[in-house]
Amino acid sequence: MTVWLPVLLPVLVGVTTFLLGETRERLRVLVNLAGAVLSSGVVIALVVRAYDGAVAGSSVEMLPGLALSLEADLLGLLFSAVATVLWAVTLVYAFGYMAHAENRARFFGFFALCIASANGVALSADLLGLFVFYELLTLATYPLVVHSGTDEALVAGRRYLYYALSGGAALLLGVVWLYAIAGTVPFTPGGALGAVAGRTGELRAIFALLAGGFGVKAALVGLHRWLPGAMVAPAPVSALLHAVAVVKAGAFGMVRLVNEVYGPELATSLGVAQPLAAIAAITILFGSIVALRQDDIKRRLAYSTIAQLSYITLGVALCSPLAAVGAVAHLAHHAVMKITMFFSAGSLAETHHIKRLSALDGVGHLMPATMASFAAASFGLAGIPPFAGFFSKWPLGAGAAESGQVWATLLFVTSGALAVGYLAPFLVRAVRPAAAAREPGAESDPRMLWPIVIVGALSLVLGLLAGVPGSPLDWAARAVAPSYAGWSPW
Amino acid sequence: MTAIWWAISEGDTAALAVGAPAALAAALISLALHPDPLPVVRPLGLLRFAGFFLVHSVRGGIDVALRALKPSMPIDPRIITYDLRLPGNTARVVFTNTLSLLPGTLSAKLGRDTLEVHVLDCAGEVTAEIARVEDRVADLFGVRLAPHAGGAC
Amino acid sequence: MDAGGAAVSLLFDILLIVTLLWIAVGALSETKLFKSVVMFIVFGLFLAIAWVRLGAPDVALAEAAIGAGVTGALMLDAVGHLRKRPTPYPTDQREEEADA
Amino acid sequence: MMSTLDTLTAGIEYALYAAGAFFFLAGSVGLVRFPDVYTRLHALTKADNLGLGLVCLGLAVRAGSPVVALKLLLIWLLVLGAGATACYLVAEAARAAEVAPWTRGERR
Amino acid sequence: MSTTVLYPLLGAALFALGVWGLLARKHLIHKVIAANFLGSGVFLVLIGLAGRTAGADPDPVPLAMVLTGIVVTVALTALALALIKRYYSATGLDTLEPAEEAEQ
Amino acid sequence: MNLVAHLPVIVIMMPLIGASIAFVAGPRRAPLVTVATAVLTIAPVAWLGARVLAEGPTRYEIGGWGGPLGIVLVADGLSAAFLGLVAIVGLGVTLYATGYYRVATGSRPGPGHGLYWTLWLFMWSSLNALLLTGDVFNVYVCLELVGLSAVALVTLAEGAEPLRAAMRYLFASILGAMTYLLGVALLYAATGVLDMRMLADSLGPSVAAETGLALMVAALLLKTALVPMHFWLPTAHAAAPSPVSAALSALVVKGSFFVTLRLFLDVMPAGYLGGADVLIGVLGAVAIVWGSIQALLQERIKLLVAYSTVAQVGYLFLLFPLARHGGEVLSAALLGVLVHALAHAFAKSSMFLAAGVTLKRFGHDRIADLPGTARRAPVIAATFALAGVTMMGLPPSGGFGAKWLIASAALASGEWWWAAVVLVGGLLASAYMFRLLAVFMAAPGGRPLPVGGVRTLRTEWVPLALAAASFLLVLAVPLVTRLAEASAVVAQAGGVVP
Amino acid sequence: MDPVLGALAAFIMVTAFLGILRIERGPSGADRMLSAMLFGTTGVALALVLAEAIGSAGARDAGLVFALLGAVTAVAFVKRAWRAGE
Repeated sequence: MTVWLPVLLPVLVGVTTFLLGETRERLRVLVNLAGAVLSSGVVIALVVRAYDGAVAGSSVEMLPGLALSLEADLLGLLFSAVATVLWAVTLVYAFGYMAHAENRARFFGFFALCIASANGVALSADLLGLFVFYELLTLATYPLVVHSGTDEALVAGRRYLYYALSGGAALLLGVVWLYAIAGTVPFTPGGALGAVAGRTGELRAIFALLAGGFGVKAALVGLHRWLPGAMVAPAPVSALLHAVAVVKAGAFGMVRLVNEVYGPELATSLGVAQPLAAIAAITILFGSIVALRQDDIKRRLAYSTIAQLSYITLGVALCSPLAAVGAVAHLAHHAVMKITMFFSAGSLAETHHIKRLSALDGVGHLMPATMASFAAASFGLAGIPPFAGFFSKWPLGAGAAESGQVWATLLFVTSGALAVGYLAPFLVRAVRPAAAAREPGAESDPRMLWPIVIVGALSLVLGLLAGVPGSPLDWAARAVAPSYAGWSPW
Repeated sequence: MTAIWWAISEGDTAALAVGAPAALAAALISLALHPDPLPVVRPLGLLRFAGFFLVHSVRGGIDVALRALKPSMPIDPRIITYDLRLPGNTARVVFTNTLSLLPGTLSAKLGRDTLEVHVLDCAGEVTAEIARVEDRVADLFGVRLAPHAGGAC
Repeated sequence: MDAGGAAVSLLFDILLIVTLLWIAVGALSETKLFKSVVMFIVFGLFLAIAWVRLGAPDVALAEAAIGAGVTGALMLDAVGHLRKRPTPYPTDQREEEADA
Repeated sequence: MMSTLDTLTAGIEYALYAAGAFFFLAGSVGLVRFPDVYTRLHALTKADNLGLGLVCLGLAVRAGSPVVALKLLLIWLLVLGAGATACYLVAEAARAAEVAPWTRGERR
Repeated sequence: MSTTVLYPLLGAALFALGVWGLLARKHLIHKVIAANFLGSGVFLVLIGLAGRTAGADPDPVPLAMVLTGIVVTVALTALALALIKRYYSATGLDTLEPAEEAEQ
Repeated sequence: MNLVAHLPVIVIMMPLIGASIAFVAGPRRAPLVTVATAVLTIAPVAWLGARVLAEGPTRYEIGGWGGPLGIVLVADGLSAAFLGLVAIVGLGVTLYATGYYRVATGSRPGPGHGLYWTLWLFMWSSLNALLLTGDVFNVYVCLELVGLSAVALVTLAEGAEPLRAAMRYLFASILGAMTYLLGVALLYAATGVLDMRMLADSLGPSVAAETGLALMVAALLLKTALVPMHFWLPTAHAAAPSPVSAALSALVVKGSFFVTLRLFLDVMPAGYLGGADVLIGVLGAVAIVWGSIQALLQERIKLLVAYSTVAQVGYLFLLFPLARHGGEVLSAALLGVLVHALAHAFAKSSMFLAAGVTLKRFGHDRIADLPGTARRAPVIAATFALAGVTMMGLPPSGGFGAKWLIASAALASGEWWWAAVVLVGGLLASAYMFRLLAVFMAAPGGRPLPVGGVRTLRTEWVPLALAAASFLLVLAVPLVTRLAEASAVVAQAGGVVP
Repeated sequence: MDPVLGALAAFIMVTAFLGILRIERGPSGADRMLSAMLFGTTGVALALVLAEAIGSAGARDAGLVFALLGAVTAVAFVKRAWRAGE
């Protein structure tokens, strides 16, 4: 039953928050923090057990012959841990950021429900469960996207829904279809479709449906259009949900799909992995190039997200073990780095009303700690050692080369250069002397500052400790290895 | 009333078992609801009235049938006002209805003490005819009326 | 049943059926409301005859009493009502939810 | 086998039918030909009721059962009563509505 | 003989007439009349098809059905007429449609 | 006296007796009587359901007659499921109505308020009878009684529009009932029986019988408002007072669908009325799309919800083309449709009831003028959100369970297009539901919302509870499965588990 | 069916049929009502004749009701529907 706790605890927190109402501020903070810490503790405990090889699982019958099953395997726990731990950090930031906002009960309630859904996505033992929580995630996110209630937010929310629900429908059709021909499909490293591998036509169609469904949240090019608009949400939402939970749910789904439903082998032999890789490659280039031209800070970061997410998709679609390890590690690394950036962007906007790159001049002097953290994250994202990003990009590139797909290696290098291109201006402008005198506001509220510093530091620390057992890289290697029979990272 | 029910059910004794109490009850209820004492109908008067009525209704039918079928359609209708001599509502209603069934006359409006009568052909001694009918109805209820003054149409 | 009887009953049936149909069509195609209603009542009476003809006197009874009688009376009442000048509600056509 | 008596009853019966039919026809013709409501009411109440009476009589002869005959008589009386009442009501309503009676010399 | 064929046919014709009247005639009273024809048509089919002629062993089932049907029809007619009266009082209309056009 | 033998009669009589008492009790005490009746009715319904589960389908011959003229009641899993639905939603609606029609001393009593209780309980009784009756003629009588009381209930709302809607409803109802009866006439002429079980045994190839059944089915489709015979529904359901709308949309429509189900699955032999099942399925698909698009275009909440009924009813009819395949496809589809009927009933009633509160509190239900509702009336917004999730068929709601089952039955049968229809329907439902929810979430924009009416526990939390029930219906699926297994048809099909 | 009775019934029906002309011509509501009343009387006759022809005693009861019907509709007409100058 422990495996349900990462889902149920946040649900409990969410419902309690709704019921407490708008005015019980202290109790709300207490409940949310306690919930986040407790959930993190549970996840960590599960991780420890999983490292020992004990995989906790549990299932509840939902429809006749159809159960909702959870399983705490390493891959799932990686995503779950990222989401849960960062939830705790983000909560602190959000208490500062939302201090004067309206409808806080609603905000924090849905926030917790989002985490619950993300954990459900992470820990689902089969496609059905994944789908169920994937849809719940959509529902729980919507109120956060439209939180401000402005026309802009409503438009963005509508677009988000159109994309997410259409993706969900494709996913549902794919899942039902797959279940109709193959029965329940539990995630099995290396693939679970051996018995029906002969039905190539149907399997290809199903793959297209499923990849399309996940591709919406993973923001593959063409399906990405909801993401930049959704940045109108409050900064903590953008940070946690669009850098961590929501988009990662899509990318995570891709990993599960390729590695543990079809299996790299079948995906390659069916000829479905290659087109996916191509689309991901195009997305990387597209996102990076468009990001170069954005002046709005959050939009620039959003396009950066589009590009970086496709690293993960491309990584698994290459069907090379090393690349897959890089992809899974990037899931965690990118989360840490991107959340730092969004937090910083939020602080800039909230404390100094800076929303555009062009208005950033000299801000480094005002907010040195914030901008230093931002810098750490930027280095990581650009793939500069020893920051965390390097340790996902390296295996990605190496894996691509190893499997003879050198074009992908070149692509990673190119996109690294492009990342430098769209991130460097932040740092350059930050250290420039200010064009106009700024009020001496300095750093933001400590509740916002400290989380930034912590996640910024993590961008470096995770890189430095990449070789240690338990680091995301090590973790990813252990999670991916079973999918590639006969391959070992050691 | 029970006898009527017997006829209606065509001699079915089973129906009588239902009908008799019902008829009795209906009679009692109608008595209870009726505030005026019912005028007593005299059996002999009834017999005489029936004979008179039958003969005249046949005459009435023939009369109107001929008028309707003759190509010239000999009618000369008029509405006349007749002064009632009969006392009592029941008697008056019986009179009014009887009059409608008899040759050439049709009750149109029962006033306080007058009756508007539509006559089909104003030619003959219509008022006297009406008065004769009124006498017959009076006889039915055992009432004696002052002779009618008579009068033309 | 002899031939003459059959012929006569066929004649009667056809006569009745044609009459019924004619009245029914008349009642529906008539633009004058009152005419329609009278035709409807007449239709009910003829239909009762048809029931008698079909050997269903109980139905005839019901048809005459309520099919033509009660319904006819109700319709006459409605037609009378529809001649009166209407007294419309206030223009507000919302449902009653607006609490007093 | 038809006895003379039967023939006689049948003859009477048919004669009564014929007479009844005649009066029904006359009533209907009157209803169509007569010029106004009041005169038409005359046709309706008198001719048709007589026609019905004759038909009832014919049927009573045919049935030969006193109970049925009594019932037919009752029905006829009921029709008479109802007819007369209805007739009066219509006439009164026509008066109240000031429907002018047709008089000789007027064209329809 | 003729009863089992002719009267069901009459019933069918009346039913068709009723459907037409219910859908095509605008005036509400006409619709009510049409609805009654609809019922009459059905009842004729019921009794007619049961083939109940004089002397035959009476089948009580269609009779019971028709009697029930007549009562129900009268109830519906009464309700419809009551509604029509209320509707007319409220709007001065005796049809459904023109008001709709005005509304839009 | 053996109480058990009379259970179905008790189920029917309980609301009827309640109706009489409510009529006599007068508007002041009628609400209490109605609540008591609603609570008391649950017991025999549950008992009946338990007996069906324990002993399978049971026939009750009232007065021990049987035969063509006696009244035969049949209780099987299917009827028990629908009876339970009527009882639970009925209780919710009743509780809500007591808040909605508060008997405010001194204030003007609501129009028709006194009659509401009687008519509602009468309709309830008729519905129960419809769900239990075992012969096709009594179905007609019950349909008429339900229709009669439903129309009368619609007219309890004030103003001309409800009257117009009620008349349209009434004429459609008459047309349907008469067409149905014509079908019964032909069927009886062809077979000489009315009892459903005897019909199932005696149906052979016969033009008259097929025509009769076709007419009956067509009439039932009209009553269930299957496109294009839905024209009467939206106005009637939208114009009625909200407790009435809820009962109509959630329960009454299901009644005629239930009979359709009976005819197709229990009475007709397989392959009877060839092609009709596919045609009905196609109409169902059209209904889903057309009704959803109409819902998307509506300006008022109640109309939106009403058109949503037109769409959701379409799902029910996807069963028939799938049922042809028999076996597991039939079992899955039947279970799916059953779950859908239940989920939709809960969700739809909650939405209509919540719409009623919206009207009471804000004085109107124009969607465009309700921004900020999520803040001013979070319970209402939450109700629409939860019910909306069921409408959309998103997991883990009851609607999801239904759509999953229907879609997997479709895919298992090889006719994937029905599954596609289910998905498109879900998307369209999301579109119209989120159009509403988005407005609720919007900032009030400085326009103060008029706040009137009184918030009561009953008027706000009962709809929420019903919505939550629809959301959590998956939990009841095992019970529904067992009930479906205890219905006559599935016994033939061989188990319900897919 | 006895031919004589059948013919009689048919003849009565024809006369009743004539009455429809009055519905057509009007001119007033009262005139049209007269047709309905005509059918009341002829209806009784028809019912009684048919009762004899078919041998169904129950049909005579129907005749009884016809008799009342004319009065009922007339009352309804006069009390509810009558308006001058139609």
